[in-house]
Amino acid sequence: MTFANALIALALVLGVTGGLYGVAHLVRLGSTGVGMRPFLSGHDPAEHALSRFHVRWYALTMIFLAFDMEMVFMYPWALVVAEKGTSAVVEMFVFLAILMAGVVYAWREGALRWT
Amino acid sequence: MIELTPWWGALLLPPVLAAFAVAAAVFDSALTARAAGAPAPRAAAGAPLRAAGGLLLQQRRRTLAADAPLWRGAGITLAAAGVLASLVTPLGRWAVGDLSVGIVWFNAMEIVAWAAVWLAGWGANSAFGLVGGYRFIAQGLSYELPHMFALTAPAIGAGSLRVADVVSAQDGLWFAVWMPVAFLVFLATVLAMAFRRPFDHPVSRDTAGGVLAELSGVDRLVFLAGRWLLLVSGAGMAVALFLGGGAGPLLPAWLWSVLKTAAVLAALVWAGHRLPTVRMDRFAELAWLVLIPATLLQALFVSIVVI
Amino acid sequence: MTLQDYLLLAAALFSVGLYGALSQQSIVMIMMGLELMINAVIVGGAAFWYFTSPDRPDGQVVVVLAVTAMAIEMAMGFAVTTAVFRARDVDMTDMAADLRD
Amino acid sequence: MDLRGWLSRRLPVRPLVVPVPGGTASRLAAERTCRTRGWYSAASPAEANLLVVAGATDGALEAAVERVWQSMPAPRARAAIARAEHAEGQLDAAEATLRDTFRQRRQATETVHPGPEPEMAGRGEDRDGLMLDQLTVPLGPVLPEWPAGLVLHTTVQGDVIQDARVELLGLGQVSGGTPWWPYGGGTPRRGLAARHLDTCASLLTLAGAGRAAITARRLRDDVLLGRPAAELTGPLRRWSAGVRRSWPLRWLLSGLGPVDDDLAPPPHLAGDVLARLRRFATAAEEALADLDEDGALPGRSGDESGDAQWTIETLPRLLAGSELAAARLLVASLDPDIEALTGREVRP
Amino acid sequence: MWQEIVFWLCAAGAVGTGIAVFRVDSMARATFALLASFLFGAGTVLLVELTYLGVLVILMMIMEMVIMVVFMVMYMMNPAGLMPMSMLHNQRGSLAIAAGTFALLTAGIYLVDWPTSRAPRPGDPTKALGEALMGPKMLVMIVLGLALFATIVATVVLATNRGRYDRYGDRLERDRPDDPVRGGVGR
Repeated sequence: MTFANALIALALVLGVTGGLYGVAHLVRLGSTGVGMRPFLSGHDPAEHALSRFHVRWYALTMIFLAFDMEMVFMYPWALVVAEKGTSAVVEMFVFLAILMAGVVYAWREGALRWT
Repeated sequence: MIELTPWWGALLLPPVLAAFAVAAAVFDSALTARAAGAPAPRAAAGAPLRAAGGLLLQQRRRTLAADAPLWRGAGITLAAAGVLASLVTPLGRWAVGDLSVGIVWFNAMEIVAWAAVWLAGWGANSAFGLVGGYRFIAQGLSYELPHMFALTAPAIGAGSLRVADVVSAQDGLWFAVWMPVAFLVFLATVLAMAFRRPFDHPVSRDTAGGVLAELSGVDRLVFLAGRWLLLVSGAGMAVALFLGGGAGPLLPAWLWSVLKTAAVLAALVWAGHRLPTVRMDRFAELAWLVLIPATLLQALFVSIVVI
Repeated sequence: MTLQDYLLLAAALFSVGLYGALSQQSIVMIMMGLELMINAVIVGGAAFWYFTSPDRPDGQVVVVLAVTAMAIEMAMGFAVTTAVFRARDVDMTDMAADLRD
Repeated sequence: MDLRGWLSRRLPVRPLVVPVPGGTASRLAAERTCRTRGWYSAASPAEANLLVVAGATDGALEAAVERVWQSMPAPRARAAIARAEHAEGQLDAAEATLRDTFRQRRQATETVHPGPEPEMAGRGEDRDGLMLDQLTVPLGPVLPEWPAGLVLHTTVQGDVIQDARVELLGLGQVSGGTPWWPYGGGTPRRGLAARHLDTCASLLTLAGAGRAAITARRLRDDVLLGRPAAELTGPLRRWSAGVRRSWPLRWLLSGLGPVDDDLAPPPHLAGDVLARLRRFATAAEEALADLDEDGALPGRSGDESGDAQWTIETLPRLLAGSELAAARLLVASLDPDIEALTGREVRP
Repeated sequence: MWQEIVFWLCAAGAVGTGIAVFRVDSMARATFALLASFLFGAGTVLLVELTYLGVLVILMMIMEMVIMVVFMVMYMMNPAGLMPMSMLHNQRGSLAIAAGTFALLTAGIYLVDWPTSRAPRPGDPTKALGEALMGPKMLVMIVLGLALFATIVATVVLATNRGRYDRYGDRLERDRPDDPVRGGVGR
């Protein structure tokens, strides 16, 4: 039932968006401007912007990947914490403490800052 | 207590969200007009609808060597994610969808915004758009974990990931009362999720509108509508998880939900007007070293109360 | 929708991933091949849980393990690629074969 | 029912104001008119539908404005404001052309003449050891919240500026070689208060503090309109206290773009972006305190050519290695007045 | 009945986008084709009533693919596929090996008679997973926790260019780290 409702809502959103594109096509003043130059304060672009972008926080992505996997365990843990009692709480928070130790180590190494 | 609406309920979901989005946009432009001393703020009430009309009229643009399919898809994906995020949020007694893992579904739908905003920035083949798109991913990496722990706290409190159970578990006392840290962090991360001010660095003016630098016409309209819908869905989920959904003394349940969501939306938009734009090279450390331990302690406190 | 269909899908995904991992030169593309294989493991694990032992949680634990292993593999892969790129200034597996330092 | 006409009559106007050296008066007039009419300025040509050129343009500046005009989507209108008094009239005329759908449709079919074809980006060294692609990003004449006439040709890797080269455009246009600030704004103290408020307004807009920036612009316009000092001190003191005591601004701007002493900066440009913002806010307050006397001028001295010259020379050193966002805040906090340089021969 | 249709749709989609990952030359398109393949895979997992794991795969895979695209665009030769170039080697061999494994696996699938179980389905598989992780499968969680900690340390060691000795001086005596960009906490 939820699956059907989700599909109906999605179909309606795509329909409305299509409708907007249709109305825009109807009332358009001119055809889509093709080959426009990107905005660089009035200058012509010297290179394509689609290049190897030097991201400054790549260490943050790796720490995020590792820490995020902890969430995989936390969601089912949230269901059973009421029955399992203190042992589940202790286990999960030991698990979290280990990962937080990793994050503090990364902070000391300067990985949370932009290079 | 929350029962599933039949199929036509799903048809009502996008219009209700759109109504909330327009109301929030009107409130936002009224605030800006009052600050700028422009003509009567009442005239600003029509500004968002006039702006939408203007965007419909505006000519669309495609930059040179742009990745057009991915770029156009970004706006539509953002709008779809904005609507699907509140599939499981109950309005009063009705909910369009009822998943046993509603909270995880809401979390998954807002992550779609990461891909959509990056694509809008990357697809335009423009330096400012690229910088804006990457800023949003840095923002995502910083706000996501406090957000997840803030979502987990009510789940622990209710012992279930189903939003209906979380709402019914708040009969006695609303979760916002005994999970204040999780509530505040959740509201802040809802602003970050919808890249609204103060977390609007990806679309800020220092890079000529960042991700929005090359978007015009109906593509821009769909993208901005998606952004508003995401904010409305976040506010709706905040009401369901922390403010007891439809619970309230006199008025019918759905009216309580509407009032609470409107109040949360107004608070979020108002907070946006008060705070400067937060840059991520400063916020990342704050999020990882202050917000994550705070929400973890909140989760610890909640789990101790629960066992 | 039988166990064989699911395993067929898993096998197809696995072999596409294998093709990708073997035919690509850049480390990052090889990782994408690896991930397609882990996608196959996820679909296979879910199928085994549903069809052969729904009462025991082992199938689900396999899927959780696969998701976590994929994240760890990605994080380590990117760290190695960054280290190789910084040292060797290239990300091609052929040229990076002599990882001496 | 002509939907196109109905929509274009209700279209909100989004102006993109292009500041030009020698056109400060018309820029201020244009900004005031747009603000009072509730037209919020656009951040990029894709969002704009009204191009307002405040002052006379020539040579390279004209070419830049023309390229921005080409990349603006229809419906679009253009207004060149040579003198401040004509601002109201020309903006009304431009708005009329904007809402005239027949002319917009004919205009929209113009062909866009393409510029040179960009090629692939090249690689370059970087401070963190990864040799990746570098883009040349000119922070040029037509950019919101940017000093008039200044062009910075920067090589950017990721979002960090590797090196920057300064170029000045449109210097020939400054009428009679006398800068507008601070004497153009009535008495020198009133002009100086407006000058500080203008710098704070653009810096606060870039820092994202929307309300404080709009209030600064309203106060600047009131000061320039000649409203009595008694009326302005209350709101100005509240605004200035708000800016100085705002802890988010302190957390975000402290330690950004530091100017240390070996660069021998003029006294009021020393310190970091936060120090300069606070100094200008207090200077605006002091200049307003005794508005119509001629005592010592706080903050920037009357003659700004020294500041502008120093800024032009040290900008490349200051910007090398700073991020795009930090660089924009740094340039907005220094805010060199290019017009002041016309009195002296220019050595970028 | 509709489950059959949805299953075959998802299966065809997953394999189709999987092949597209190595056919398309723009890195962004390759990564989002891989994401589409994962989403179709998650669709099949949802069909098998494992709602938590299905939605979890959607959540985790979108995040990982966005991070993957960051690195794809950072290190690949021409990230947007504007310059046609081929990054393949010994295509023939790998195609043969892949086809061989596929044939082998399919034969195995159809020859082996898989055990089928009549055991009762648990009401809420997620709760079953939770109990398992807390009970008998606790070892899995703790071992993975340590593995994640090791990953954080290893990635920071491998990827960062300046360690704590560059920031705080050789004997860690400096109290203010000299970083190119200041962070939000501390100096």
